[in-house]
Amino acid sequence: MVNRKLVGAHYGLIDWLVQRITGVVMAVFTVVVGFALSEGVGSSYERWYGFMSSTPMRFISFLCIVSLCWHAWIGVRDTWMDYVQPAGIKLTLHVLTLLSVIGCGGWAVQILWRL
Amino acid sequence: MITVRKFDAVIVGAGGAGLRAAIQLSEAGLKTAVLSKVFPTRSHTVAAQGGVAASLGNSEEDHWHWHMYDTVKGSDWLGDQDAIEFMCRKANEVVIELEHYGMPFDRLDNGRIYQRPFGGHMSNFGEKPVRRSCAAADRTGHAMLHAMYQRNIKANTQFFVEWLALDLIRDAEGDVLGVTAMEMETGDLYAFHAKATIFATGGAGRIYYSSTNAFINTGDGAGMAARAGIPLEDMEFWQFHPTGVAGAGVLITEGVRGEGGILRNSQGERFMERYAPNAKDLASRDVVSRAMVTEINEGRGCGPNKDFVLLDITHLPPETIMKRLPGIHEIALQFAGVDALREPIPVVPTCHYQMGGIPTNFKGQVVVPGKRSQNEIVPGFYAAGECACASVHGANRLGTNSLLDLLVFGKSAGESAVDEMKQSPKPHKELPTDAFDRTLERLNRLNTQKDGASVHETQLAMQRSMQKHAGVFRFADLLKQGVQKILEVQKDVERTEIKDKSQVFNTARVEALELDNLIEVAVATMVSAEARKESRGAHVRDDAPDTPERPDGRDDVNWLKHSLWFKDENRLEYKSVNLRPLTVDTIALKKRAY
Amino acid sequence: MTKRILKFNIYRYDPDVDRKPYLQDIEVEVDATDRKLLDALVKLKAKDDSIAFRRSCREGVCGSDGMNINGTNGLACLADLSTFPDGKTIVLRPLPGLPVIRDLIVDMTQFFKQYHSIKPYLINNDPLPERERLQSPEEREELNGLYECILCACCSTACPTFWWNPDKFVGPAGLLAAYRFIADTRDQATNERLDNLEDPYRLFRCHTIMNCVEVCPKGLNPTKAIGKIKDMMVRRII
Amino acid sequence: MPELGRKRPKYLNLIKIKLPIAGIASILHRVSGVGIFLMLPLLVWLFELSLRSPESFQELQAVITHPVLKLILIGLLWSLLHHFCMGIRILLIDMHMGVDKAQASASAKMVLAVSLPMTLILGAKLW
Repeated sequence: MVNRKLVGAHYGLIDWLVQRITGVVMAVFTVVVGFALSEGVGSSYERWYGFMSSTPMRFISFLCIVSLCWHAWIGVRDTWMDYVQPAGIKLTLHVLTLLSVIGCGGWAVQILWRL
Repeated sequence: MITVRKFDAVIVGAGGAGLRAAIQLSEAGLKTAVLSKVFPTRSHTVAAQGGVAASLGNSEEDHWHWHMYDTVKGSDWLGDQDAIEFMCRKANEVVIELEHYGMPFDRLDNGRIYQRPFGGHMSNFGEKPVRRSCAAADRTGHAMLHAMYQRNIKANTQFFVEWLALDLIRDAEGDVLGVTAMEMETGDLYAFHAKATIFATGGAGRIYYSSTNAFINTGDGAGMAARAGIPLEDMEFWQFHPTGVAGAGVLITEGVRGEGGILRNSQGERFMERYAPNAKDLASRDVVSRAMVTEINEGRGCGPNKDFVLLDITHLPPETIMKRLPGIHEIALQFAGVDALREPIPVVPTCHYQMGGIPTNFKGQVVVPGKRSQNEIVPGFYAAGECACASVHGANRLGTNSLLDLLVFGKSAGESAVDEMKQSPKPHKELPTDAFDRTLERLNRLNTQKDGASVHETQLAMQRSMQKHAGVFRFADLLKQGVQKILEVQKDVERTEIKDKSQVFNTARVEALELDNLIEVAVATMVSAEARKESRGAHVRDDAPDTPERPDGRDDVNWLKHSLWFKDENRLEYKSVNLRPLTVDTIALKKRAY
Repeated sequence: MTKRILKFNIYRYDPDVDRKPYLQDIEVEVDATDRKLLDALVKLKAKDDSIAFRRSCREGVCGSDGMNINGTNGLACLADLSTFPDGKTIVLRPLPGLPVIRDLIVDMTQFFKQYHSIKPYLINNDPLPERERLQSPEEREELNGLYECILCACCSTACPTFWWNPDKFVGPAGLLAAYRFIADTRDQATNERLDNLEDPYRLFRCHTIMNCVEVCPKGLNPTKAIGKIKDMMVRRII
Repeated sequence: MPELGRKRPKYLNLIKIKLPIAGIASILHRVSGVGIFLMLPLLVWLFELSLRSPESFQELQAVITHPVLKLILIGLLWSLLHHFCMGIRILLIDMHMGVDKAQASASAKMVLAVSLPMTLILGAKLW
């Protein structure tokens, strides 16, 4: 096979935008939860459970989990793209990253689901 | 071992003139090689600041005929009027072309190219200053060089970057068949065998100790031509730019005075009012430089040693300075340690431009005296830009005419080469058997030299001699001594020794080879200057004083002629100045006053 | 004249004799007329003519003498000798990440390849007008901070992303040039130019590290230009 | 013309090349991001413990008293804080705020000046 430097995959912009949007979602979630914790919602199981199982919290928690996974996928893949050159290793790392992100995300959503 | 490569044309030098010629050849589809000892955008055109002249008339009425008049007058009538007419008529065309290439000229409110006044540029045949210099802030050369390099990328020009041309190849009939060159990265030798050889190697300002010129301005084209038996024309005429940063030599554009800057002596006096009551600070460069040196010599210089004057722009609005002269603000800060918004800049006249060079006609063809005429074409050889002498600058160049020169004559040299090859297609002439001898001899000598002279020391000795013996003012006795001195330095140049004999990117070897070129220019300058017993333009002698018959020491009876210096026996010949323009009337001889 | 001795620690490598690069200690005496690092280097070369470095204009407009000075990229001709503390060794190394040809001279092929890849020339297919194309002073002002680049490569070779992917990432200098043409009202190839860059490597490897802005000897800001390209790309899809 | 196959050295000694403050903040953004990614399973597990039942909530309180986990959590805390602050800085720069050289290094300093003391304060509380 001819070994050319290949560029021109048109997902750069979308990934970049997604990274910003998911970042904002997580920032909002972080501020909300941080504020709630400072108000003492973490003092007992009941308060914590009550806080997290409210509909608005379940909604933004779900958004945050999706955002986190998407953000992590792009961010970590970016890291491999920067430092890893051989295509085979790079692809393997991408797949492993994707799988672990989906795994963690699924698990977290399932926790939310049961609330 | 020398590898031969064949091209239709080889251009030596990738500054303004070389790149402009290359556009012409590449766009005509000819197989062209452009050799440059530095990456093209590092050529010295990049340092030009103030602008390029063209009578576009964007701000006020202007006409190429007025521009022509100013140029002839600026040249102190030594310029050839056919070439000057050609250049001034072509100015608008080549500047507009540049704009079309993408050059980021500054703009007027109506969207047209911004123009500023410059020294010696007047309207209505010398009446009052006119805005003729087309500028991109104070980075015109940079903007221009990059725009032309970019156009060459578009045209797919083949560059040989960091290749040093060594010698011209001529056959027994005198035809030029190309050059030998060294690839600096490997030290390997090549010959570029071509039907057209275009020299655009720039000037040799480094012959002087104090110079606005880059390290690379070593007169390579002039040196190669001189060694190959081509004479050098009018080499006694060197322009000292009035405003080089004192001590550092870095250029401060005349555009500063165009925007309203004023020169002052230690008493704070605007002394140019005395020397040029009409044009004042915007008189021609030779006039301003001499005025400055006179002020310094008469004890009105500034600083602890009273050895510079001040360029003052503190009265200009800061917005104007930051918009029109941002680079100058930076340079003053970097090299003079002053904030030009608040303090004046210390300046001295500094060697800037070589008016003379390889003799050409207005088509960029190299011409030498022969049996039939004093301007016989050397087949296959062209030159343009500072290395050439068309001659449009004569005894003194007007500011902004250098960028115009390289555009007009870069283009015309390219066009002439294209026409020649298209109209009478011929195969490559065979290379003579001794084509590489001179190059091999030089390199061999350098590689085997024992107990020789240091390149650095020898170059310094040359620069100091030039500075002392052929400066802003010239003295008969100093010139005479100068000739002896420079010939002694030349002997040292013939036995320079480098310690480093390696192959890969040996910059010591490059510098030694460059010195071979510099010394040819230095000798040509000193010998021509010693011989010219008059004052004209930039060449002003103590023994040619101002008299009624010879105003300002100019002697049109005996010296209205071009010098031609031949390396062979240090011989001088002269040829007449062409006073006949192409279509208009001769601009008659007159005393030059601003 | 105040003279002083400068101590240097210089990266040396001559492929003909050296199997590996090494650092050489060398001293040189300078006087009051030597103001810039380049002046000292010229003196050094007079002492040992085998030291190789590029230089030309000595006033910061040609971009030849970019090098790594005490760990930071810069131009030798603009580095003021007075800013180096007395007695402290000045460490000079080639621009990082590019193949070294010899001593302080690096092979810039890759850098220029990236510059060429953004089609650094005006594209306008309208019939040529007889006079200049018009542009208002405000439109022209858009090019300030973009066209002044001297291609010295200080920025790109200070960019970690360019170190890892010099063949795929255009680098700050190239991207600045790309925006120079996008921003030019006379250029008509904006869409093609954006297409050319809309790739995870060519433009989007930029992680806003901003080392480029830190080292640019002309005070230019490639990050700002890159941000504006991204803006245009976003505006194009919404 | 570079000779094919000729191997030239490159100078790329990351210890000797000076990284400006903005560069330091930037590489820490990446380090913290990767750190959070690696700790994701742990985070999800702690999240589950906190919500599954009152018993698991108690278990969580016990688990996080373990010194090793405490250290990890402090590391994670720093990662979150730094990534959060730096993320906001990057968003601002994306919106063309603080893109100038001086502002960019000032904001990088600010990120460090917020994330490090905050980690210390919150970390001390946690401990």
